[in-house]
Amino acid sequence: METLLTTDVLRESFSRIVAKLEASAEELNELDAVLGDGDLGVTMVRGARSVQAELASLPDDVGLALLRCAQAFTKISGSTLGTLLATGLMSAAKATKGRRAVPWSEISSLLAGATAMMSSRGQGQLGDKTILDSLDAARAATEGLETPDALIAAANAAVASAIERFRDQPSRQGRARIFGEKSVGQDDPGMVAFKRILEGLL
Amino acid sequence: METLLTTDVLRESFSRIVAKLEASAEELNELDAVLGDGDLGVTMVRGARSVQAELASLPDDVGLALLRCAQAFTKISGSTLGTLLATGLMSAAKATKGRRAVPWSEISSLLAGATAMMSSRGQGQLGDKTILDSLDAARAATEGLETPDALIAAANAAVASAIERFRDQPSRQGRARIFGEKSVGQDDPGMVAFKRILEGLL
Amino acid sequence: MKKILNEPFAYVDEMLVGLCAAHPQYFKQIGPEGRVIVRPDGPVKGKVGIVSGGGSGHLPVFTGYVGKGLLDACAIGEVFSSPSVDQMADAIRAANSGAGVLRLYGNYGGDNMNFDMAGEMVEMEDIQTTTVRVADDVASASLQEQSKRRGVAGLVYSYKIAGAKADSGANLQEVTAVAQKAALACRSIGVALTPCTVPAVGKPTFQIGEDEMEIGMGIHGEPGVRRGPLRRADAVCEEMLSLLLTDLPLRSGDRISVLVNSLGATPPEELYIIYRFLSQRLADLGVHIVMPWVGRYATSMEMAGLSITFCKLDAELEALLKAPCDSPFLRV
Amino acid sequence: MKKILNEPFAYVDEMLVGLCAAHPQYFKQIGPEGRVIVRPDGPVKGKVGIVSGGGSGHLPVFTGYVGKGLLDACAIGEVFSSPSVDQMADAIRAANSGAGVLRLYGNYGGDNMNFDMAGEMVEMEDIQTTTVRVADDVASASLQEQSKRRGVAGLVYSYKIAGAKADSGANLQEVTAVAQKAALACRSIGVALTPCTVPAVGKPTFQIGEDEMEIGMGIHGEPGVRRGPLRRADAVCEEMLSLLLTDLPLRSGDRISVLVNSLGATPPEELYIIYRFLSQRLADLGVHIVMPWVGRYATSMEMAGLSITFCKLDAELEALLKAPCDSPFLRV
Ligand SMILES: Nc1ncnc2c1ncn2[C@@H]1O[C@H](COP(=O)(O)OP(=O)(O)O)[C@@H](O)[C@H]1O
Ligand SMILES: Nc1ncnc2c1ncn2[C@@H]1O[C@H](COP(=O)(O)OP(=O)(O)O)[C@@H](O)[C@H]1O
Ligand SMILES: [Mg+2]
Ligand SMILES: [Mg+2]
Ligand SMILES: [Mg+2]
Ligand SMILES: [Mg+2]
Repeated sequence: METLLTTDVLRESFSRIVAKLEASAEELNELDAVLGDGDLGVTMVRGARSVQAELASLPDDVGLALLRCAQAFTKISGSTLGTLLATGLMSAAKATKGRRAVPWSEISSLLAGATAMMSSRGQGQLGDKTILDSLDAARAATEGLETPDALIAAANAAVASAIERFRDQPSRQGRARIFGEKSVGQDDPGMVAFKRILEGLL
Repeated sequence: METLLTTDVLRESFSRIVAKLEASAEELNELDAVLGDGDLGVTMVRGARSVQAELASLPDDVGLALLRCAQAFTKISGSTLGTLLATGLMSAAKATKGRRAVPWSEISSLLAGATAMMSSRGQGQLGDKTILDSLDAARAATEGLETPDALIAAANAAVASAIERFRDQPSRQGRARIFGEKSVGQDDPGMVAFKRILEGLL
Repeated sequence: MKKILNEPFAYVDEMLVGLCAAHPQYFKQIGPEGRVIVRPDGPVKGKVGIVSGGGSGHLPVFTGYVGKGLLDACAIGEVFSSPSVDQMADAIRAANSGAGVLRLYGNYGGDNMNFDMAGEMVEMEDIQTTTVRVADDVASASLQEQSKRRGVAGLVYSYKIAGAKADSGANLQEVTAVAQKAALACRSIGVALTPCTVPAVGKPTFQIGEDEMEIGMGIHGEPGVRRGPLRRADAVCEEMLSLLLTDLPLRSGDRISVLVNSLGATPPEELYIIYRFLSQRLADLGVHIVMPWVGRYATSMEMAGLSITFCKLDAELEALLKAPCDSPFLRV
Repeated sequence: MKKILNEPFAYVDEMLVGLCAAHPQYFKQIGPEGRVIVRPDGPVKGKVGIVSGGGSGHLPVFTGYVGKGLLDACAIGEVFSSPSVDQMADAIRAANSGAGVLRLYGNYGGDNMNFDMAGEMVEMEDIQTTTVRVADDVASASLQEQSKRRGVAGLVYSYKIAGAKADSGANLQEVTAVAQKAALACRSIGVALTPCTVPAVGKPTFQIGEDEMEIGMGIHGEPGVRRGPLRRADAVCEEMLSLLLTDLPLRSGDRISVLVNSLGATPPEELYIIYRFLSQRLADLGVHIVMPWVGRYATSMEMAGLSITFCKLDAELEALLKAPCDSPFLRV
């Protein structure tokens, strides 16, 4: 990995994420079928492919590149997580606009900004057992870290333990919420989806 | 019975018919349930009651009295046999209009006229296994007879054997027709209804 | 099938009270049993009256088409049963402003007999009447026996066209002639997916397998021409189209109106899927579609299925079809 | 439930093609996927634009209300799923003639997020937008949490009233204010008898016993307030009425409009049986009903059941409700 986050790094990272999500589609659909409408794998793959189509032509401005990735997600229709991920990417885009290289040490605060904007977009709170809890675990674990390898390893471990921690809590947001106590013991599909994204970067 | 058919005779005859039909309602509904929509008993009872309400005020003109009886049937709604009986009564009304007494020997030709008008109204033919076949059997059996007792006895016997004769033929008219071969072995509800009317007069 | 009702025997009466309460500017109940629905502003002076009638359970047929440019009065029976002769006679009387009355209704035995008899009754009161029976269901008899066919959704075209003619000031013979022309210009075919339940009977009108459809079934569950597995929309439509075209051949340049009608439960989404295919096929044949109708025009309560009606137009029929009319269920 | 369709995944696209083919003077498809429906004569110069959107399977909601005096554009998603942000943004762009655009839609998580985001996108293009979310289903949250309620048939009143205001030449703030006022004036409650089937899913949205009903169930099968044996129409109506009146107390002299809406399969006959009781009860309370609607206005394909909506009127809302509008599904 390079010493700074550039559009080239983005390009390479997204390619690996796409591959991982294609491989995880079935698993994510099945998780979402238990607590929702079973389309999460489809959503992630369609979103990832939509981003992939943009990769070759991404601008060097990291912020504008992230904006294009966000817009790629807004093209695909309608599942919640697609829109939330677009929102998170948009937040990161705003924070990095005008720069061709971003220090790795900013990742934690980019995650914080994305989580905040996604929370406001979806009216979800930390602790609701959603992707927000995965993001927040990653944010906490990456604070102060300055190399990509360290960041990814820390985030991965933190998200894994967040998933374990939330497994035995009920879902409080999205379609899963209406299952109430029946969601206890089930992993939240969105939390797992973020884990697979990180695994793509390992 | 009197020696001539007068409005008083009509009055007394209809009262007995009403009583007999009330007693036969269940049976007729059940017969119609097999080959139709199961409302024949209801139709006959409602028609009979509607006639009964007119009896006290029937005019002495036999034709006008029969017209009132026909109109009583047109008031009740909608099943086939109600309309056909109104048609038959209307035919007899036209043939006897202006007379206060009608010789019994005319009964056979009144039946013939009623059957013809009912056939034209409902587009039914003799042999279709409908009430028309009961009426025609009664017409044939009563030809030349001049006393009410003889008439009723002959009509009753003739209709009974018509019912037996048609039992093993398929229905060719009305709702029963769509049952096709399944109607074989079943008595036609309209034919039976006319038998019960005659039995009321026995 | 579940129904929201009170007494099954009060179904029709309560329905009519609600109908007239919801649309008092359109519908008024008259007659001893309230089973005649008329325009509150009728009879229209000098205009030929048009009456119809039949059993309940087919809304908007029949009462829903009482209105300006449509029917003047309607007699309405129990669910799937003919109104009484007296009710029909009352409807004729209410529609008569002196210019005579057309009896315009679907070809069913009970309705035929009762309307004939009602006509004879009002003739004695010097009301001039004529009859046109709509017999548009190609599945119910061969073209050679066209007059024996059942009347289904084609009725709506006859109402619309005869109503416009009467509004134009035409006399009884002219209104009758154009109603007859419209009736003969229509062909319909249905497909049923599920039965419905007559409230007073309480059980479905027929049985059909979970994956079956019946092409040509009548709106009271009368047997159709073919029962088989439910096929794709395009295949169902193609089969119905070919039955219609065999009966009413169409040439490039012909102008027709098309009605894609839900029998009740089938939602408009599915009707539009059918209309998409149908309009493409007709365009391929060079046939021009004028003023299509897609929706619920002649139903059987909660029956699932649909019907397709073609009305072949000439200049006169097309102009009358496009003339204004106004009821809560049909406005042009 | 049986459905007439081709590929389940082509359901929405084929439906939209059919819809626009049947009503080309009313509806036009635009956008890369054809998932935006606009007035062919739009955007109307100088007029505030009104857009809506949401999942398919609710016809006439949402696309059916594009038309004069109603919506200018609509983004339409898969069955029961939100349209994409881009489709919503395209709808906003198409509705904009420079006077700004109101986003007027039902309160559902996915639609909220996507419409918010679409608004942010078009803001960068200097299109001024506002939002009104209709949240009328009293069964879905308490009055204290009114803004968390689901949006159901009350949407139609907001469309009608906001559309008339926009037609009157009002500016964006004025149109938004009256749309919000209409939204807050509406209360709805539903009763479901049977589920429906999302084509791409292929199984019913929920299970319910042969003799059961569920009061307060949402149009996607969201849990209601009480499940129990199906009762008589009058009792069902009384229970629904009391839920509405608890939430929106009415006094003698009040003027309201009432919508008795079929969820799909329930036929108009049953709606009129309900309307009969409802109108009598409201008359007893001295409440005056203005321009009632009885029919299919917001549905869930072939779901059986109905909803009742009250819209409490003041002079402004009543005048706007009665102003003209024109779509194939709603004409005043
Ligand atoms: N309001 C919300 N805020 C944050 N995350 C949410 C919210 N709602 C759902 N999610 C996340 O989205 C995931 C489901 O995504 P998706 O399948 O796209 O939703 P749907 O199909 O219900 O629209 C959930 O597992 C959860 O992690
Ligand atoms: N076209 C017809 N001509 C003569 N009789 C008929 C005809 N159609 C039916 N019937 C007689 O009417 C009887 C059924 O009467 P009813 O129950 O009133 O009919 P529906 O309920 O079908 O209208 C039959 O059993 C038959 O005898
Ligand atoms: Mg999902
Ligand atoms: Mg989804
Ligand atoms: Mg019968
Ligand atoms: Mg009957």
